[in-house]
Amino acid sequence: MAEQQVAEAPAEQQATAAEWRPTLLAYLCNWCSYAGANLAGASRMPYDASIRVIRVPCSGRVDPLMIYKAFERGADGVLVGGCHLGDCHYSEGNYACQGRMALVKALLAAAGIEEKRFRLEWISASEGSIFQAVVNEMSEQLRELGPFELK
Amino acid sequence: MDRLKILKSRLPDWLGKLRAQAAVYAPVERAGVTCFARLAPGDEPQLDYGNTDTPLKEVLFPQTECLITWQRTPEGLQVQEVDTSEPTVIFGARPCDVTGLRFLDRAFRLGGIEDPYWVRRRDKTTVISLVCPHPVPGCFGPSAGVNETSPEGADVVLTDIGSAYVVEVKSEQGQAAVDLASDAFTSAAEEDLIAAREAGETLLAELAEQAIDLEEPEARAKAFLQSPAWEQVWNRCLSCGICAFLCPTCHCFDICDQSCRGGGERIRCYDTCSSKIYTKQAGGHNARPTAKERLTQRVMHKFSYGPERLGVLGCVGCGRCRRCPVDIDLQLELSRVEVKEPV
Amino acid sequence: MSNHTDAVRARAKQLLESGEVTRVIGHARGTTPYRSRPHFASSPEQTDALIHDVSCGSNLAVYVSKPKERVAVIAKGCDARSLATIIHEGQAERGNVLILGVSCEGKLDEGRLLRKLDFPPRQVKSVREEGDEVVVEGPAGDVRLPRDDVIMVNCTYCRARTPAVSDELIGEPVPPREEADQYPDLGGLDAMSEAGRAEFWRAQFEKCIRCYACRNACPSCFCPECFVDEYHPQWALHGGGQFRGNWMWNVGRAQHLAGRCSACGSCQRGCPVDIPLMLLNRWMERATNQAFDHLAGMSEQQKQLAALFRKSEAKASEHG
Amino acid sequence: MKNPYLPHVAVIQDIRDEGPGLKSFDLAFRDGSVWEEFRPQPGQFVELSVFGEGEAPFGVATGAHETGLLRLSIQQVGRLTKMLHSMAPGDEVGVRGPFGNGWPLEAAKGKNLILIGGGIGMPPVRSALVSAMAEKDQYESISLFYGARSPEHITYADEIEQWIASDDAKINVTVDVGDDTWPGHVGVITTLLEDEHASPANAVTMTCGPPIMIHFVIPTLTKLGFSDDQIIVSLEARMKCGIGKCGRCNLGAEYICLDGPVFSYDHLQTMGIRL
Repeated sequence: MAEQQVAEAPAEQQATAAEWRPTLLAYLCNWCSYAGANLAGASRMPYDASIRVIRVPCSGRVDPLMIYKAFERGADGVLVGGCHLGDCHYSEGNYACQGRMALVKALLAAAGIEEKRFRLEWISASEGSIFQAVVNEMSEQLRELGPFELK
Repeated sequence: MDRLKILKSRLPDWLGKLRAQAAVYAPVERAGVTCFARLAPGDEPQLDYGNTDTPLKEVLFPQTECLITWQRTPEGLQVQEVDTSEPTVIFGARPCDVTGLRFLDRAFRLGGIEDPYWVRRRDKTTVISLVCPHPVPGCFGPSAGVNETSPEGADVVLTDIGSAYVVEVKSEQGQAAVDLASDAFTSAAEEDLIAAREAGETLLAELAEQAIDLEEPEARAKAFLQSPAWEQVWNRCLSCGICAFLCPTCHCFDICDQSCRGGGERIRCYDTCSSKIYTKQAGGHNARPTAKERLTQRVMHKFSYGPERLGVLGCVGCGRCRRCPVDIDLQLELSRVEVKEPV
Repeated sequence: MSNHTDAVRARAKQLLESGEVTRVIGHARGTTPYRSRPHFASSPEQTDALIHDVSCGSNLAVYVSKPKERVAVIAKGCDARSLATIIHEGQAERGNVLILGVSCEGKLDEGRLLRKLDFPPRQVKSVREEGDEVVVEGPAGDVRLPRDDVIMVNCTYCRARTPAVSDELIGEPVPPREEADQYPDLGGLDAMSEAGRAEFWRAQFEKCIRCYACRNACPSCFCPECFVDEYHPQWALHGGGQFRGNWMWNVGRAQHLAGRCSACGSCQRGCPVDIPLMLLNRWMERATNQAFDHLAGMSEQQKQLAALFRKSEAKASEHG
Repeated sequence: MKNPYLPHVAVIQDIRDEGPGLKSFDLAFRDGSVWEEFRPQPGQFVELSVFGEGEAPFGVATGAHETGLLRLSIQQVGRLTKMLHSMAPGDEVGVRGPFGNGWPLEAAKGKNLILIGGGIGMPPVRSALVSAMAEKDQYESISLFYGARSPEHITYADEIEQWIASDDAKINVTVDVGDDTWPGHVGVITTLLEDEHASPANAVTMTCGPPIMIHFVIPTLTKLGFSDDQIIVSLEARMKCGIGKCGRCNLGAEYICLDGPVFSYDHLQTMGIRL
């Protein structure tokens, strides 16, 4: 059975064979954390290239299955970014996300997936530096944990 | 062919020689479940088992197998078939499971069109059957036409007589398998043959107590589907896949694509006529909308269509379908029906 | 004592004769003395086959699916919890379901029972409850076994031995098991390291043959199209024998039952390869109970778990 | 060993709109040599692969004499057809087959051949019609009874004009619901059969259409005096393998893909099948 990995990054970003780079999948809510990521990029704040961003209208759009599917498809870590409680463009999306992600954390623990492989962060549109810090910290932790392999 | 004998202590030699030539599948225990698995180096088969929880058919008709792979290339679509067949030895199979292979073999060659994935594997497989010392609770092989002491379709049959097995070779493939370790075999003495026969007789006597009446299956099936008991049976069916996936003679499968960027594979996997979406067409039409039609198909395929088209019953009496969560035992229900004239 | 056969038959006959209900869903004797089977009585005569004893373990709420006329369900605690849950979720009008509650002290786990007997199952003549024991009448007389050794493990920490939601109750109320809240059954998993748990479930999920008995036996699994049958996206690779697909299926199932599972054990009971599914369900029950103070189907007015995520929900303000 | 599951790659040559949600796809094999062993007979079907979506069975619309071309007319109803309808000429699909028994045209020679088609059942009927018209002198007469939902739902509308002009066959078309642009017969197909007095004399009927249509056409034909062996139907079912192995398209002991899709009604009667 052909092992299907999440598509590799374009050749020039490919890490040298020696230094393995994790794949960090991020679901970023369009109004806050995606804008925060944009700000980090625009202000030339370097953050680890292991991140793959999927923009979602709201953190409330993130279905728990999307997180398990990411791990099943070979992601080494998953980050969900949303607006701070009360700032949600749709008023309650992040509350729904928070409730669901509490269950996802519990089930990932039951399945034996290291806690540091999944994070939920509230990052506002102005917090580019926090986005940078979170991504760098998480990709560092993933390097220590090593690749996630469902075999 | 005269009967041979092999001491249990020489079994590892024979297995070692077999493993050098072919992939050997034997019953092993995996997390509390016994199944037929490919012996990895250092794996020892567990031959003191009743019957495997999942059926022998898994070896030749896996739960999921890749049929073709494709890639989108600049020169266009490239499509290839997949062939994972290899010389195989099935070691220690129970007579009912071996008899189940016969039904599958005929189904996969029906109408002169051969299913290559099954045929390639089956033609490269040597079946070494192991007669049961005692019946498993709830099995009724003889009532379903299974020869419990020398099953049809086996290349070699082993009968346990304590410290050794009496060996019956039934085909050239079987003879070839024995010749691989001919020094491990001696010709069976008279008392060995008597011991083997007695073991067979005690087994058949114990099986007789679990026997049920499945004569005239076609008439029985039709009569059962009109009996009051039938109403309760299909009403409680949960439409799950236990009875089909555990059954040595069920061969229904689904085909679907699993694709990723730039290519993919087309797999086939077990399917069951009891599933709610088995005959559901795009646009919503479903020829078998309730469990009544679906379970009718199961009864008729095994006890009417199978015998009519393939000449053999679609049941080998292994008793695995009694794992039904709502206690549906079709064979018992059929045996209780008094058979009127074929209606 | 949870043998209510006579009371159940009498009440069911009355309900059908009075026309109060068009159908009574209960259990009847199965193919062996230690087995029962779901039974549907739509005429008074059909109630004679009804039984209710220690063998009636399967959850009957699975047969309540948008009934158009009033049906009665002979519901032990977990059945009643399931009925409350699926009624909240629009699977039936409350008025269309008469919950005929029966007190219960635990139902047989066939595997555990048979492993305790030293004679073939065929020779079991009868099984009955007496005090805290299950008495099996075998070839050489009665075999007395402590009930907790032969009932389903989930019954030994049941909170609903007396149905929390019911229209009537047959039998004396029975207090819930106190250890239910300490989750003793999860001790094994708790003690494992993360890698240990990953390995434990790898070995278990690898066995899964995708027969979906766990889904089809579960009253809370009533989606018209299950996520596992979908194509866009194909959440789980179809077909057993592919570990990654099995992993997605079993994890996805546990996620969808979080806060909706009534711990009846039908999934684990039905699993043909004995995957300990209740461990996952109970792990998620503990998570939802601690994070949201929520237990599925324990009261009539209870909101669904998802409703508890709303703005007013302060409890989970720190990330769950 | 020949692998009946391995599709041949085919390239979409042309796509024509045939009505709301209905398109005809003309396919040609990328490897021309495939045509040597791929000669679909009228009434047979193929399994079309849209890679990534899966496969589905479709009746072949091309006649026996129209070699080098495979036309399939497909309604968009599900996943695979939706992806197919988004494709353009030059895209590649997979085709395997041909499968099934096909219409008994040989046995119908010398008789009045009556073809009855409805809605999405037209491709196999077209295949029989054009094949018979290519040898029209071998039949006493050829006639088509075709029922569509509405004037804009008429498949092969342009070809129908030519068939009428060529008068190689008697073409009768009806629509369930007419409108002011429609001069012809209005009413379901059974009314067309009655109004045109379809006659059983030395005739054989071949019908293909949705199950509901077949359900009503058969009693109408019986009422018009046709015997059961003069009623030939082509049936459909959910199919996966197309070669009688995956077990799902059976009708009684017979598989629609292997022993069908064309059955005579008296054979179905003996199998106790009610349509």
